[in-house]
Amino acid sequence: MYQQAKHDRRLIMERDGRSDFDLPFLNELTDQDAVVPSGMRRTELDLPSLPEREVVKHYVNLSQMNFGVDNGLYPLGSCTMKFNPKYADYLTSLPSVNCIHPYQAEETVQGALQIMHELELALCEISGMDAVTLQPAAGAHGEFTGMLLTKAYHVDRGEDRDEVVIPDSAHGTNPASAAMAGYRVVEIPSSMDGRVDLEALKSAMSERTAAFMITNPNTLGIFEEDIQQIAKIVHAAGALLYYDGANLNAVMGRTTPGKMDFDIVHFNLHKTFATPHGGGGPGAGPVGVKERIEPFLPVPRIVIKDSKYKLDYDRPESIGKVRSFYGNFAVLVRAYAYIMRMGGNGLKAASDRAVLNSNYLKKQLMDVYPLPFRELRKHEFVVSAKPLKDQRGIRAFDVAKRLLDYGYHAPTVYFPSLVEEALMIEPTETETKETLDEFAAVMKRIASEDPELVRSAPHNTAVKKVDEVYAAKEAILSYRAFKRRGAGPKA
Amino acid sequence: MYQQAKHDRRLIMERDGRSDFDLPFLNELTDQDAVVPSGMRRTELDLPSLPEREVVKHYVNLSQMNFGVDNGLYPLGSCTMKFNPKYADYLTSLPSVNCIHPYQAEETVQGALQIMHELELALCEISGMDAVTLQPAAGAHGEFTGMLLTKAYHVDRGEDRDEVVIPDSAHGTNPASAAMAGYRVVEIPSSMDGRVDLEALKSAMSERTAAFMITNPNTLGIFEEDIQQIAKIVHAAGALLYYDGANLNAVMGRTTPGKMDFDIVHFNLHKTFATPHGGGGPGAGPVGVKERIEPFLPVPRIVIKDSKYKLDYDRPESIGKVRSFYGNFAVLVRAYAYIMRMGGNGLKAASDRAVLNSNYLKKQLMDVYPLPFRELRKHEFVVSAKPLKDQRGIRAFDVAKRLLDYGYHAPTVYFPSLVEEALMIEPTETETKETLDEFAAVMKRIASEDPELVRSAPHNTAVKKVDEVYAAKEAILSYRAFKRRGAGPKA
Amino acid sequence: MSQEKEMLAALGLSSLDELFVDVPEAVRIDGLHLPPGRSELEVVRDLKAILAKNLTADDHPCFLGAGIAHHFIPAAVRTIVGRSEFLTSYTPYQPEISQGMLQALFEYQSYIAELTGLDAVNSSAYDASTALGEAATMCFRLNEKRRLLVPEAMSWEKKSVLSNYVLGLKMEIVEYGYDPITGELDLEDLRSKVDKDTSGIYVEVPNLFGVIDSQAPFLKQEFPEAALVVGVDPISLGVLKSPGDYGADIVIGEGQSLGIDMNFGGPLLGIFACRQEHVRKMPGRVIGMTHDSEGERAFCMTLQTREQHIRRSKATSNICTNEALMAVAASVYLSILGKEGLEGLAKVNIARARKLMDSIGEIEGFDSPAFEGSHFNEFVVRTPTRPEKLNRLLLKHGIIGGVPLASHIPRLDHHMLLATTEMHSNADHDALLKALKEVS
Amino acid sequence: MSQEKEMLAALGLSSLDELFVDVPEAVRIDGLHLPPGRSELEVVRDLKAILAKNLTADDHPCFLGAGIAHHFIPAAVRTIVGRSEFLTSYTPYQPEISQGMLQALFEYQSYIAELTGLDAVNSSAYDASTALGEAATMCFRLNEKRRLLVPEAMSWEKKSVLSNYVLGLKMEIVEYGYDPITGELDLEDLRSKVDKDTSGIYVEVPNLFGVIDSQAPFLKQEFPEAALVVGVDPISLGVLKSPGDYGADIVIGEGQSLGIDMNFGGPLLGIFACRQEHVRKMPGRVIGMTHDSEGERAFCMTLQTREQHIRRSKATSNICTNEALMAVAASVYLSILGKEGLEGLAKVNIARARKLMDSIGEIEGFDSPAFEGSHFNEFVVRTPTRPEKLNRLLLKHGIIGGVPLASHIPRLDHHMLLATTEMHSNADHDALLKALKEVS
Ligand SMILES: Cc1ncc(COP(=O)(O)O)c(C=O)c1O
Ligand SMILES: Cc1ncc(COP(=O)(O)O)c(C=O)c1O
Repeated sequence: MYQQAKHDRRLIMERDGRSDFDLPFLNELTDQDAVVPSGMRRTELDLPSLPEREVVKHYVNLSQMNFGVDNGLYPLGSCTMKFNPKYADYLTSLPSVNCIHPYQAEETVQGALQIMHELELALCEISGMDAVTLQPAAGAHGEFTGMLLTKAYHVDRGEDRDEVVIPDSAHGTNPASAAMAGYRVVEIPSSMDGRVDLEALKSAMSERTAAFMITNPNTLGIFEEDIQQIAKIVHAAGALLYYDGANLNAVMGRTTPGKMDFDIVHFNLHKTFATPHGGGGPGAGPVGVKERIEPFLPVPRIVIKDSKYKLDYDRPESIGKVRSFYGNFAVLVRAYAYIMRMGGNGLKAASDRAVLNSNYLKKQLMDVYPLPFRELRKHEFVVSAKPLKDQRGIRAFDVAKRLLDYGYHAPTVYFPSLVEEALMIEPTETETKETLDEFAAVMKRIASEDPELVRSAPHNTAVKKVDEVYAAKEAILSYRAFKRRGAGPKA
Repeated sequence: MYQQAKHDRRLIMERDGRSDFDLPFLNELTDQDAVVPSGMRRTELDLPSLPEREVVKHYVNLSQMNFGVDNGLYPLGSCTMKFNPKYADYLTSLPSVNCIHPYQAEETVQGALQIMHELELALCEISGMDAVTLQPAAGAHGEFTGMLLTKAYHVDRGEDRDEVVIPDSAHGTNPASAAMAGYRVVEIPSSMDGRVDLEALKSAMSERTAAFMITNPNTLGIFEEDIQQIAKIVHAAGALLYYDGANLNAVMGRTTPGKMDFDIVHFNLHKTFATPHGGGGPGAGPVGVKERIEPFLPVPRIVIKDSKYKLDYDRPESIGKVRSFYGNFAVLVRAYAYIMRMGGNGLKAASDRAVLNSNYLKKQLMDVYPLPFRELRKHEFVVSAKPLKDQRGIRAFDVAKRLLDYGYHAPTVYFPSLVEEALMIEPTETETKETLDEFAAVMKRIASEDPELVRSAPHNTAVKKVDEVYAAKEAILSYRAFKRRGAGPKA
Repeated sequence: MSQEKEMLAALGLSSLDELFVDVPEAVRIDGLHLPPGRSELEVVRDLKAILAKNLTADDHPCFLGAGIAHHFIPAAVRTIVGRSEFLTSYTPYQPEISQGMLQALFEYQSYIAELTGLDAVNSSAYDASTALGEAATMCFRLNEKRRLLVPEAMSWEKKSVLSNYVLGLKMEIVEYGYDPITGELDLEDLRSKVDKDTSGIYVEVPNLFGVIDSQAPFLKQEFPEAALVVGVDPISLGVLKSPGDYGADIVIGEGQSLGIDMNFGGPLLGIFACRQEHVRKMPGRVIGMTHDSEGERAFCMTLQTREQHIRRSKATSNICTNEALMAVAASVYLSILGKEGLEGLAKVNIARARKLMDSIGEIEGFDSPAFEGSHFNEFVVRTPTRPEKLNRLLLKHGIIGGVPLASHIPRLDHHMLLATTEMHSNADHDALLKALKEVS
Repeated sequence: MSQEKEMLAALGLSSLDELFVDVPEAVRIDGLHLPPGRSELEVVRDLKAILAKNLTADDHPCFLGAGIAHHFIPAAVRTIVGRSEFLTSYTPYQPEISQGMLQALFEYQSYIAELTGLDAVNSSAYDASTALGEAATMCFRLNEKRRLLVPEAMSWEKKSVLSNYVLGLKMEIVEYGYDPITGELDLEDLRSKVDKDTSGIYVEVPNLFGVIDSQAPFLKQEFPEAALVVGVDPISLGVLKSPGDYGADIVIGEGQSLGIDMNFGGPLLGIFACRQEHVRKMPGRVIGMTHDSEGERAFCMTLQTREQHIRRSKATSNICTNEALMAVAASVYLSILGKEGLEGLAKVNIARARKLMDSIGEIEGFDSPAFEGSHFNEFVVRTPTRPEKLNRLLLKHGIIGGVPLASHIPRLDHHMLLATTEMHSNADHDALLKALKEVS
């Protein structure tokens, strides 16, 4: 049975040695060489000092206590943890990607600008939008950018709209991003069949409504069939329709947000386009818009002039910048390489297979983990551990933890909240039927295991069940804070 | 406590999927494009077909079931498992190292030739020899080359010598290499104090003796203090003195084989010069010789002519080649980078620290694991588990296996055979005092653990004790053979 | 039967199209008009060829700074951040199986805590500019005031990002000037602008001119009511007093100098630290120390009740995906350098900049450094020709010049910001000096 | 107190020198006369600058073969062989903690077994030439005879290595000729040289001329007494009959084409396979399948009683360190390609070579292919000018030409061996053709 590696877990600060790092000029330094205003001089610097050997050992061993896509199935719904191809890693190791400064003259970075420009065009095609900015650093950042664009758009039209409508099943970043841009968030409940409730939507819309934010397929993996009516209702109210692109993996080559009449869309390149998530980031959250919103996009825009790529800052209606420079370039290169490798046919095939895998897996699980709402799902689906909880006292949480013992990452749990004991499962297209069959078998097996064994899981991971309450109560966020307390958990 | 990762252990051949590999031209192929003589056409090819995702998962997980230097202390005596610096990995990732063909014209590989030439010079300085060939692929290959040189040297002098004398404590490759070159091997026993027995040596030497092969320090970590007499005895008999460089890590900057009057020496770049061992190889085993043996070195020799590096094949007395091309170039680049990084001072400091670490660790262990022979050791030492075996039934083998449970690689065991229940320990210079202290504490702790617990070790590794007898009896060396048998161990 | 056929059969379907019957005809498309897929070999070869059009700092001495600069990255850093288990994992939602990432991020937080002198650190913002934006809104959460003072001498990009981040709260951004002689902040001007509605004061050390502001340590005493936000280059903290020591409430900064590639400007690493007492008002993900059910030390994401997925529109920030891998890179980098290494690095940067600015100062027509304050690794030069033109000339010598300051402070249109680090050899400096002499 | 001082103190010593009192004064040296150590930054920068003097096949189309050639390596191969746990481990002496390497090597053996049609495979020899040397001595162990027949059309380097490997056993190497029309072996000549003392016959498929010898399948029938040793390019086995199927006793080959860099000729991968019944006579390390104490499948090094560390001077070989990591690379490579991928690769190589040889044949003055047999990915061209001169001219066009065949077969002094693989685009072929036209 699976067992995760377990290594010495002292902090790097709790180890002893002597650094063997060296730099040119270090030996030539004299006291006069590094003058600092006296009031600004540091007197204490309590950092460890270790030979590289110890540092490498420490982090290699730490890494073995971390689970990535490369270790196995990672069916974390909504997060689209597909395989991250290695040629993309290779490309970002090139100095022509990683060793260029954003303030270099345009003529010295034509390759970079070309790739960004072509990526913008490819994203336009994939999303059916008219223009794309690559600047946002992540999905939520894209949403925030979208909200700033929404604001700029309405202000430009002389309208003062201060509400954004969002379904209750939306990802938390949607309301948070809208609020950050100064909008009041109006949440509408989902319909009885897990989709947007058109009546609720209608009654929420008003002349105060700036935008309606949704994903399609939604977080249940259900395609919003009424999308045309939704678009009509939203547009009739003078609001914009915003597409959270986190679920774009379901529909590439089958439909586009543009075709569905969305006005603004963000992409998660670290989901749909296979760039690795790095244990939390970096990602990239480009934003696509319809033509009428294009003037407001962040500066600079990449343009072609005299057959050269240029950065155009002369955009009087632009919202300005949402982060320094031009976006997470190294991530953009990976995504572009992925799109080139897959091609139009490959992207469509990826979505098709993602949906097939999802529906196939759903089918295997349904008798033990009931599926609320309709059967046909897109790239992900949500099942419930409610019966299991009622009958055997095994909660969705317990199933998730027990899955870790079998060498799987857990699905997303308790989201969306409209499903009790929700397990949100997204296998992605990069998994084989064999993997899905084995996973389904384990899911079923867990349902009939000794409930105590399941509730006390995980057993095979580097640490046993983690006390999250203690962490929140004590809020020990650094070794410095730990030392200051004088006591706390020991390695 | 330490625990190694454990993953699904099916063979890659036992997995199911479909390859997503692609190549240019593949779609354009017609039947006429790939004509093969009909009698030579393959009809069956039973290989797996898996998407890259499955392949990466499989091997990443396999790797977690393997222990390398980067995971922890690897005190495998004689093998010098020191830290392998990462800048060397980087250098070998450059196309200017890995994407050049050995038959390129000299003018197109000046960089490669320069590095090889400068490495030869550095190895001359480190060993005190007059010329070095980089061609041999490993230590044993260097020994074989040395034996061929020995033969060429004597033949050139019109002498027909057919014996090589070797101490009983020598590494197995020494007699094997001598035998491969057609020599009869004469083994001499060690003296009572673990060194070369001068009397035995004298009586073994004759006009039939081609060479005497030794390491210094020897496999016990003891420096052969009588090295000057040894050299005299050997040379007086007209034989050559061969230095097995596996233990060179002990003496850099303190003495050289040249100074000790050795005639031929091989280096293990994968030991002394920090190149990684790759789970078994590649290594590199350059050979250094005194001037009078230089004419016999393998072709080509790197020479400088008109300020250009050239490959000189016009060496009428050369033994020819011991392998294709010029040696394990990528390994040579690593070793050269290491030598440059360390510098003369750094190499000496490395040897000094290796010897300090070894003596310090020996001192910590001696009361529980007695040290035969004298106390002062060089970079490694051999202790005995004899008392432990006699008193508690714990053999050296058991100690080795139990160490695995604590996240250490085991020392070399039962070698050299002149020490009963031998544990041959080489910490190397890249370990901190903290690591040595912790290791010593564990070694002592094992000595007082429940003998049954120790004898049944390891418990925390990916598999439990492996049945080596079954493996040798059944000799199942491939999946093909496994399938043919129709039965065998299942994953 | 192929996998796909088997799976379709299990679903009682005969084609993939049937999986999309819920997509209304009217919104369907017939595939994507993109080139067909190509092999890895071709894609890599073509992209390499395109990328080869870039000039890199790897083979052209590059004196650009203003936020990020070319620094040395030990190969071991790449080895670690390239490890599959780190690279291909998601945000550590399941702590039991993610201790590696969690501990590495806790160590990152610990390093930044030590450098900044503040106990609470988040596990990253996108970059310095968004960290500043988040700091601004946090100032509001601290004291419910809306006026924020920022230096005129600050990157225009940061100013632009900041104004977008405070838009929702309708905070007011007010600029204070700098001393034209020293390049430090103009204390008089600042005094005249701080009022009782002032939520926070932002100061950069070193600032846009590369100047280490000697007045920073006195700001908290002077303006105790306002939150003090300090922007740093973390490697400078190898020799500079920690902002926590002089009363900073929040410290932000660009962490790119900590072993992260320039990447044409991204991914970067937004540093964000604050006083422990403000921790529940802070934005972004944080990793906390705790224990497992057997009492062994463990780590997990914590204080999530501040975050978007729980608090939704009331969250302290919308941030979700951050720059975790860069934070790991920073941990590994700082671990390799160690105390002496970081100190040495900071000193080398100061010494090299001093040498270069003095040498340029000796060239006819150049005023260098243009400001008298102490410098870290950047400095301003008044140039005889317009910096844009100068850069074009330098490029002919194979040199990537400095940042024309006018792009940030329009009035300084004959000023160029030059950065130099441990990466520049004496030959690189000499090449720049020689080229500057030729053009002057 | 520093670590070193503490440790010295624990030993009752006061200086490092005291650790070397056992080194006689007369043989001591006073340090090494090498430049002092330098920082990683400097060393890497300098070595990169030196290496930059090399032209690479990465940016210059390269038509060199004769043993190794430029092939495509999926990035994933490097990801795996770069994993610390594989890269920095020793030979797996402790199987319990080394299952990863052991299984990967077992899989390598399994792949080679399937390709060669032989059940027993070792976990690598240094390269094809030493694998051949080991095969020769194994022939002797099989039948105690001393005469070995090898093709005249064979790399001179292999011949030289072989003669060194058989020196100890005093085996006799006899060359047999080739058919000047087809480029296949001259069966008549071979027949005339095989006698009752013949230990083994070595044949290469494809051979030095790139020709797939159609007579190979009949050799074992023809010469049942002699051991049949076949040399292969493993990727050709994607479409070619496995030598085991036509009676080979031993198969050797160069595994570089299986995802291994050219590396200026090293490290490479020596393939070595034999019939199961000969397994105890085989050289080199082998990994066997077994089980652990709980009955679970496990792997370990086995048949070690053949090896040097047990049998010492009676061992089947002296080999210890081998090319294990390259064997892992080959496993990963073959796993990624899969059945269809390997077949496709072999076909693409054949088709591309055919296209190129025919196109060259159309150029005035060139006779291409010079031999009529079927080719894999190499072929011989008779050139109007001497190949060395031709290569110099090609280099001016940025092209790395082919191998002048005279270096291997002196008589063929107007012949050049050209290799082409999946790496060459149509543009690469066109560039070569254009350049050849210009020089002809
Ligand atoms: C549906 C949905 N929307 C938005 C986001 C936010 O994206 P990011 O994490 O890239 O900021 C996510 C990802 O967590 C998501 O799943
Ligand atoms: C003392 C000694 N000599 C020779 C060798 C053989 O070297 P290699 O393994 O590189 O062939 C070794 C290594 O195993 C050794 O330890």
